[in-house]
Amino acid sequence: MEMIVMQLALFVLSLFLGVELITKVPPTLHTPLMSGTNAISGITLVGAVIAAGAGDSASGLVHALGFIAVVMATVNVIGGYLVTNRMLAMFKRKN
Amino acid sequence: MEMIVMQLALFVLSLFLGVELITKVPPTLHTPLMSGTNAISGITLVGAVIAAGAGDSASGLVHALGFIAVVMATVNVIGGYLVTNRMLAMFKRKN
Amino acid sequence: MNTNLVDLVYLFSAVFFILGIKGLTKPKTAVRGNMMSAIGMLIAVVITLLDKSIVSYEYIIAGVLVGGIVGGIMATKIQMTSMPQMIAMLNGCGGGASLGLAAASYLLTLGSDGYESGVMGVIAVSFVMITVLIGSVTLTGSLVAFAKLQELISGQSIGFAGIKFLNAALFIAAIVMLGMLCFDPTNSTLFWGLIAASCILGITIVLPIGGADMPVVIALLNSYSGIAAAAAGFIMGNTVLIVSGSLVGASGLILTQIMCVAMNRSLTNVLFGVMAEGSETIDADEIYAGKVKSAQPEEIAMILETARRVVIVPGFGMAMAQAQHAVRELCDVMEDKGIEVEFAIHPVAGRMPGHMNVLLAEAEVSYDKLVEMDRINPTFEQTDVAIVIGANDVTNPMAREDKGSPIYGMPILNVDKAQTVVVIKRSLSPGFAGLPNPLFAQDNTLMVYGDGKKAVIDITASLDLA
Amino acid sequence: MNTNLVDLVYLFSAVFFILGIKGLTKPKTAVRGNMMSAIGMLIAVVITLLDKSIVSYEYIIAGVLVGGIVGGIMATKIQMTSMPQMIAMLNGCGGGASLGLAAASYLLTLGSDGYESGVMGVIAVSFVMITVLIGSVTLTGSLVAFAKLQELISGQSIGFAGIKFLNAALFIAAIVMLGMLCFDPTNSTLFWGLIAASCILGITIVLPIGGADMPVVIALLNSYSGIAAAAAGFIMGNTVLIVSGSLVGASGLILTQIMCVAMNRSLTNVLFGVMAEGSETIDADEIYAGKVKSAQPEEIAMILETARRVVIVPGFGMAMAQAQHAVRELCDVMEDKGIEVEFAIHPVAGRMPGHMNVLLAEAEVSYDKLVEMDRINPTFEQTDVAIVIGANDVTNPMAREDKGSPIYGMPILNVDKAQTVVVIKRSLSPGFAGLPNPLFAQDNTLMVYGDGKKAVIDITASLDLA
Ligand SMILES: NC(=O)c1ccc[n+]([C@@H]2O[C@H](COP(=O)([O-])OP(=O)(O)OC[C@H]3O[C@@H](n4cnc5c(N)ncnc54)[C@H](OP(=O)(O)O)[C@@H]3O)[C@@H](O)[C@H]2O)c1
Ligand SMILES: NC(=O)c1ccc[n+]([C@@H]2O[C@H](COP(=O)([O-])OP(=O)(O)OC[C@H]3O[C@@H](n4cnc5c(N)ncnc54)[C@H](OP(=O)(O)O)[C@@H]3O)[C@@H](O)[C@H]2O)c1
Repeated sequence: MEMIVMQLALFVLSLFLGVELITKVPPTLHTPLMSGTNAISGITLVGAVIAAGAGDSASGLVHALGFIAVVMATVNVIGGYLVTNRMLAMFKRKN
Repeated sequence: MEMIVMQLALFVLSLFLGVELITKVPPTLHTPLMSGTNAISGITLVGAVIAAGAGDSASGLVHALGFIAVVMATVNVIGGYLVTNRMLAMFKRKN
Repeated sequence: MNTNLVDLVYLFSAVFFILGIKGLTKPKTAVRGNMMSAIGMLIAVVITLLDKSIVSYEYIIAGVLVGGIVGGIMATKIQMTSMPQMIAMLNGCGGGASLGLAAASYLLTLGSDGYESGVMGVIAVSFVMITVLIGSVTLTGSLVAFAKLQELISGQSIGFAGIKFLNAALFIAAIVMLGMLCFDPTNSTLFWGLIAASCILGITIVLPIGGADMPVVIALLNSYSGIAAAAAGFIMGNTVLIVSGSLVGASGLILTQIMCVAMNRSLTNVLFGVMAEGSETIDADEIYAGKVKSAQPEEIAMILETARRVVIVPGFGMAMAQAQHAVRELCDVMEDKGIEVEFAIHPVAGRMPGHMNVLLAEAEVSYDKLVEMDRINPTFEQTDVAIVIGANDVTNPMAREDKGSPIYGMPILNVDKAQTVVVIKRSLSPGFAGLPNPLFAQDNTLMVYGDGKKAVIDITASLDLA
Repeated sequence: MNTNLVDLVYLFSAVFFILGIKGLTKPKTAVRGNMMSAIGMLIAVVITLLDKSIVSYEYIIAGVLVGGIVGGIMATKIQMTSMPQMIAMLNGCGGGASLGLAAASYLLTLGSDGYESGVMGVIAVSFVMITVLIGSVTLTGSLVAFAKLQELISGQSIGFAGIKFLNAALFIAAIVMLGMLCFDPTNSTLFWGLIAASCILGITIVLPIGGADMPVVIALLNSYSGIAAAAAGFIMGNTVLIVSGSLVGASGLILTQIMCVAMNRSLTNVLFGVMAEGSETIDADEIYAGKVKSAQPEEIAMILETARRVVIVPGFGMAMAQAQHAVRELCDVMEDKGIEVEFAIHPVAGRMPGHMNVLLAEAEVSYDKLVEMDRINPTFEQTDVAIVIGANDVTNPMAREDKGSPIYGMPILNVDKAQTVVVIKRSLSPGFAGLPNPLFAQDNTLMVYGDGKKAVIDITASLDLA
């Protein structure tokens, strides 16, 4: 229970920090920001990996769900970072 | 132990948040900012109160230290907020 | 491995995410920032793989391979003009992953010891169910948004009169099931019911929203996918999920708000698909009749010939026509002739925030030529020619002048103040807001009808010859 | 009371602190921000008092009464010009409180069960000792800073050649004792030794630093007092202490950095009391001889009479002379005569960041008349008269031109570009940096010798009569 209050504290602080950070991003970078934060939300990959690697005791359905979660999270992560990088590289090229 | 890692996480996040917030404060308000954050550091009052209220089992020295801590923290808190308020009220008055 | 060490490493990776987003606040540091955030991800994943709780690796490896290939191909093949779709798709994957992981964790816990009884159990289950709810809505909502943007289904509002009530009913049903599950986690029928209701809800919420409002929906769903990740973090007691999930949640919310402000509409207004009510119906014919003048590319080239300052105003049509490279060449030719050229960027031009910036950056237009609305507006009076390429609503003077207009109050680019206005579009048909644009009927406006790319290329060719 | 509830309330009060600091980012919301932060404090203290772990209230009530009265009187009686001292004093109290609380907690734990053995015990003790170390240095360091600023002791660098070695030795001794205590927490001799060494260290670190560098020291100690509070939070497992302590820690660090940048000096350079080396010794007589012109207040009034734009440049001397109200009246009289008046605010004018702003705000000068260095510098060429009141280093053109000068590279106000420069100070003696100022010997400069307040009043009177 104590842990949950601490986690709540982390959650609240991160929200504040997020707001402060994001409001500083200039409009020029809003599209890469969207895809970049999107890639970050692929952090669920960490959870998905744990679910998919749960071992033989788990039912087939758990494995299937874990597998799907890993696939989707990986698409999110790899696709998100690569496409953001592609966009940002264009911004850099000329300047 | 797990708690300490969580506390460390809170510490780190708050540092980041502090940096983001403070860099937004305009030079005009730097003096009140100094006294205002100073007042916040008087939050040790919370700890001081616990130490000073430790009950009869504690030695006289503990009570004395607790008392001194309460006095100093209260000076810090009351003095800090009042003087900041005095300064800020001056900024407001004309505008 | 020692769980404290793992937690410390997670903290480390959260710091990388924070530094990454910090990097995104400046074009110069943005690439490095994205890299740092990717490193943070790598660290988090590697330490998780090394953690003792993972027993079998085959599903993980297979999943990462499949996902990596799909994601990699999508990211390298996608056209810059299709970025909104891409983000919708990625977003759906994020939501789906949260859903999958929550469901797997639920089944795992049921399969082993089950949930604790008492407060802790209720809290644990409720986080799982919240993740399921948000994850499902994000998944299906994003897929519908994708389909609309990719024009797999009509971009128009799809639905029927009572769809709001259906949505309300679905939402209430989902909440009730969620509540019941908290006290009876073993009832897996309820669980599948919750997933089904939430998935349908995602679809029926997004279907009635018009295609052009999709970016707002996507930003909002982006925020949801972050919140879902944070909720999953509460399930697993994982700090990095909580921290980075809430960062993403905040990001999505702020982008949503920025868009709404720039369109002068409220979020509810966007979500329920209503435009502000106009007090009068506006008749396009009355505005345009006999007053619209059109011109050929050659004539425009002649006008540009003598101009000293030109402002280019790109809009959604430039993206549709993929005209960004052509525009850049026009800009080069004008600059060769000593003309001062700037681009006026409206915050919601196109179909997502920063859309025009990305396209023009792709065409290698330097970003100091891209000027924000507030800074460029005062300069239109000293501008000889404003070239509007596929922009419409963001230049509509009704937003400034006509109190009865549905877009009244939306900040616009004051293109009409320029000496001459050249508007390149295919017809007189309206833009996203569905309104006629009095700009087209102004004395100093010349319409060039045609596909954006072709028209620009023609103008460039004539100017180059001159 | 339920500890989870207490923790939740602490989180709530941390949010108030965050919103409070957020409020301080705009003059309009600053008062409210300060209020919110005070409310956060109140909430935290009240919930702590209600918490079950408090048994006896007499010491608390006595302490709060004494502290409240002392703090209240100090805050209401202090002159605005003495703000640096006040902050030094408050800061010392913050450090002292952390020290007292850490010591009390140490004795309490020893008196009951003692510290756990193993890693957890070492970590717990080390937080106590870190708090003791930082708290002591903050306490005594701030008191010395206070004494210097209040001129109870000389503002000059006090010390002897080997003081750096003494400091190094003290620091090493403190760290060694700290380390030994972690493994043998019961050795209370070591504990008192640590306190003694740290207290002396605070004194001997600050004594050699010049009085004008005190603001940097105070900002740094402010940061320390925050870190001490955060460390105390780790001792007690208290989230609100950790969060708000680290916010304060960040704030102090950033202010320190801002000052160092504005003075073009590094932090080590400030702390070890060295100015940048000048490559040549500068002879004041050579610069001033026969070139300095002085004038009477009446003559200045005549010049002002015909001016259209005047910029007032306040510095440390205005604070010393308490001339802010007089300056404001001069400004009013000039404005009545149709003269445009602005104030040029250098980031390190005076003796603390924002010092001039506070003084002028006290005299009710509207803050949109206070213009920052970067914005006002380009306007000096269109300025008829620049009136420099008790400022010196921040106007010294050597910083811009003379590569050999110790202050070369420090950004300055380009007062010398104004049509006429009027400098009000008591003599030709140098400012904080100890350097002659070629500005005083310029053709277009007139010196008005005298106390700042009196000189300004005289000028105002003559101008008013004219
Ligand atoms: N950017 C965002 O984040 C965002 C988010 C939500 C909503 N919106 C909304 O989207 C709208 C954006 O305004 P906007 O001015 O950029 O676009 P718009 O008002 O939607 O107008 C785009 C114009 O481009 C023309 N066009 C389409 N294809 C073309 C082609 N191939 N060649 C040449 N022209 C073409 C169309 O006219 P023809 O058919 O005659 O060619 C249309 O009038 C605003 O109403 C805004 O509120 C934007
Ligand atoms: N603001 C900060 O945060 C901060 C922090 C650290 C260091 N500093 C340093 O402090 C200095 C600030 O520059 P500054 O230009 O404001 O001040 P300054 O260079 O220290 O000069 C102040 C001048 O005021 C004159 N003065 C003193 N008392 C006076 C009175 N009663 N009436 C009239 N004049 C009086 C003095 O000359 P007379 O004796 O001839 O009258 C002196 O030359 C810089 O060197 C800066 O680096 C500032």
